[in-house]
Amino acid sequence: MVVKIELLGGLDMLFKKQKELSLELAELGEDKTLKSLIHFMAEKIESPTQKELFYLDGTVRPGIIVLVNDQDWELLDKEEYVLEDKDQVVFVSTLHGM
Amino acid sequence: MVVKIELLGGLDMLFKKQKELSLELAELGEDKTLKSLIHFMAEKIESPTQKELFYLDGTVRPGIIVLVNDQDWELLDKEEYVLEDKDQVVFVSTLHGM
Amino acid sequence: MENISNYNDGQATLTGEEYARYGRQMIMPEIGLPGQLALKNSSVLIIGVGGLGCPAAQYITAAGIGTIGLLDGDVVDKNNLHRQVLHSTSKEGMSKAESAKQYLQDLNPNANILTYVEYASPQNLFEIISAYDIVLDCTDNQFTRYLISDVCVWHGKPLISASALQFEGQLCVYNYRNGPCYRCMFPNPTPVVTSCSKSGILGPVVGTMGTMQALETIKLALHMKGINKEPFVPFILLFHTFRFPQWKHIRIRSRQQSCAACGPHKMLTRSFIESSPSEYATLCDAVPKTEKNL
Amino acid sequence: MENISNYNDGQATLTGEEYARYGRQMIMPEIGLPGQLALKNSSVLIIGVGGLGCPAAQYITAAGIGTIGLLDGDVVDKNNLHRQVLHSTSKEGMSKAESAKQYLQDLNPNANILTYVEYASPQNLFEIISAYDIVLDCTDNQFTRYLISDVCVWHGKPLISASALQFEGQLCVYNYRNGPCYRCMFPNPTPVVTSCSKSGILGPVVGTMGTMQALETIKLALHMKGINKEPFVPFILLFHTFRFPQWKHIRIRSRQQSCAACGPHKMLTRSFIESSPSEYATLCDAVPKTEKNL
Ligand SMILES: [Zn+2]
Ligand SMILES: [Zn+2]
Repeated sequence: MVVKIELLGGLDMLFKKQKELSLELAELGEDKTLKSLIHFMAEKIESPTQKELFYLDGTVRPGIIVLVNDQDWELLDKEEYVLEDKDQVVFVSTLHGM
Repeated sequence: MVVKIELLGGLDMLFKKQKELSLELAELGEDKTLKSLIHFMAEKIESPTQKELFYLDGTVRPGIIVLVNDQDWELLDKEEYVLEDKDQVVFVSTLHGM
Repeated sequence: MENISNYNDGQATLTGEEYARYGRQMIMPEIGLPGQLALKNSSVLIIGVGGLGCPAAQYITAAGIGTIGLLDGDVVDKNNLHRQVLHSTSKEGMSKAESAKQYLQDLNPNANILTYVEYASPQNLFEIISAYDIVLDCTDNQFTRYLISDVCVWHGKPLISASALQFEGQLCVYNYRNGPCYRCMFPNPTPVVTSCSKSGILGPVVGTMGTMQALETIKLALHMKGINKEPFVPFILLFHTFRFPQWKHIRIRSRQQSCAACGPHKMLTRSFIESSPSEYATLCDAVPKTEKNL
Repeated sequence: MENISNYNDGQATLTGEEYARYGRQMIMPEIGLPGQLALKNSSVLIIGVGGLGCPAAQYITAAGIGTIGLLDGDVVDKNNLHRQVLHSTSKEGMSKAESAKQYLQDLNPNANILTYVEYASPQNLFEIISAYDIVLDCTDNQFTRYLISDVCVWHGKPLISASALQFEGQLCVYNYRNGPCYRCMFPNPTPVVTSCSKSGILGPVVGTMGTMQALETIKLALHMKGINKEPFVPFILLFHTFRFPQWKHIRIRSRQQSCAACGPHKMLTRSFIESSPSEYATLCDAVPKTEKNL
């Protein structure tokens, strides 16, 4: 039961430049929802100021969209979506330009 | 047991402008190889001159490459690859330009 | 600011020169004469004539879009030419909108090209956008992106938005049919990210995104005039130079009931946007210090 | 034909003007000063200055590639300007290579630009290609595609090849490291397809493919000079305007033992290609009647 996670829009900077991660679903504990995954990811970020760039008020910060298997999570159950084996999750931050 | 087939590089013109087809694997009979699929596809083309643009000497004509699940069939077993449920097969003709 | 002519009032024919010039695209049954006339009778506003706006303007003009507006208050700077490839070293200091018009008018003398040498603002944008069929967001900052989207929603105009940073690009069609507006996707402004501000950009990355904006513009012009009848499916394109696969094509949410701009309880009215600058700015992050276009 | 200068003999510094001009791409750690010097010390030959070659040349020149060769025997024709956006109406009848050089030299005066006002042939291509690090195939016919690939194999030069037709595009890097050559992918010429010959092309489709060629050129120049150390994985990019997803990024075969051009039993020697025109032509389909570049 493995989930693949990809970071786009500069979010890899918050995760030690890791662009892709593999996660054993068991690591999330009982709760296998996206909400739980987001919390798990946030815990990986040590610096509180950096954490705020990913995690705010119990979910991803504004400007980040979450994709599951090439679909916007709004088309699924958002935070309540329950992850399945081989799901591909992408966190992408909106780019404004330079 | 369904296989999705996509036609690129103008090959849809040979299949009544169908760009995508779904195929029940059972339709191929006993032999579920790519070779069998190519033969099955060729049989759909009525005009012999059109058929030659897809099928020559028992396989796809030169200039067509075959992709299975976003991989060149040369990385698999080419004609001998045995199709599985939910495989995505793309036939693509090389473009030279206009 | 110029007044838009009535060029796009529904011309039913092409000249002989136009038949020859557009022959290689008209020969395709998906375009044909009806498609070419649809392009000729369409008007497109390009906001920002920088790294995205340069290729977008080139291909839109070349394809025969009848009326093209170029809005940019900035001037040509050779330190931006690594990505703003329609300008040139000898035009240093010239208005980018005027520099682009010079180039584009020689690329296609048939195009009716209007320039607006100013930055997009709550005061000028409602009037300018009202005259166009399609708007392209080729800018580079969050405030302007919210503003353009909100004004497009107010006028019911579709918006083709792209952005690029470092080795990445994004493209989305907003506010068309059942599709979302920018605030449906991003209801709240992003907190200021200080860590990776001096980020840089590679020219062909922003060039690819701008060229793809031109492609989506042609598709949209054909769709709006009924030439292409396929249902519109909201999507976002994501690009990264160094990833495999380089491109992701993602189905996204449709219009959101909860949206402050386009939902049934829309609160972002024209009068609010035009006359409450500081309140409106808090809904779009901070007012940008320099509104330099990408 | 001009002689290539020794511009790309390994310059170790940038001028102040170059630091400013390329600052927005040098700021990225993946490029930096070593990357910019790698670009400056690279030479790129663009074969065909049409729909693919125009944007490829724009972005390659703008990015600071030191030496750029433009090979095209054709002249500017306004009926091609819907996709050949670097030329212009007033340059009708001028050599496309010269028209492009005029434009590019003003875009970036630092570039060393050489023109070859001729078509690629078995007689001229060995000498021309020998002087360059990277070759771009921006042509439009099967014979020339095989010829360019075969000569690149002979000289050991990587080839970035793109093509576009109607609403579709393809891009592939050939003959680099473990990757295939064009004949590894397509061992035999395609029988002549008469059914869809008058096919047309949409400008931004070929524009996107040409811009992506420029991007792959920059990636390859960085990789060849050791700036990017990731392993090279052979791929082909496929694009279709109206499909979902629009892009496919496909892993392809590596160099083939059975290949007549690059395999261990290679039979396509320089002397055979140069001196057996009719025998060689049968290995590349028919000799093209008009060698007009896309
Ligand atoms: Zn909305
Ligand atoms: Zn080979």
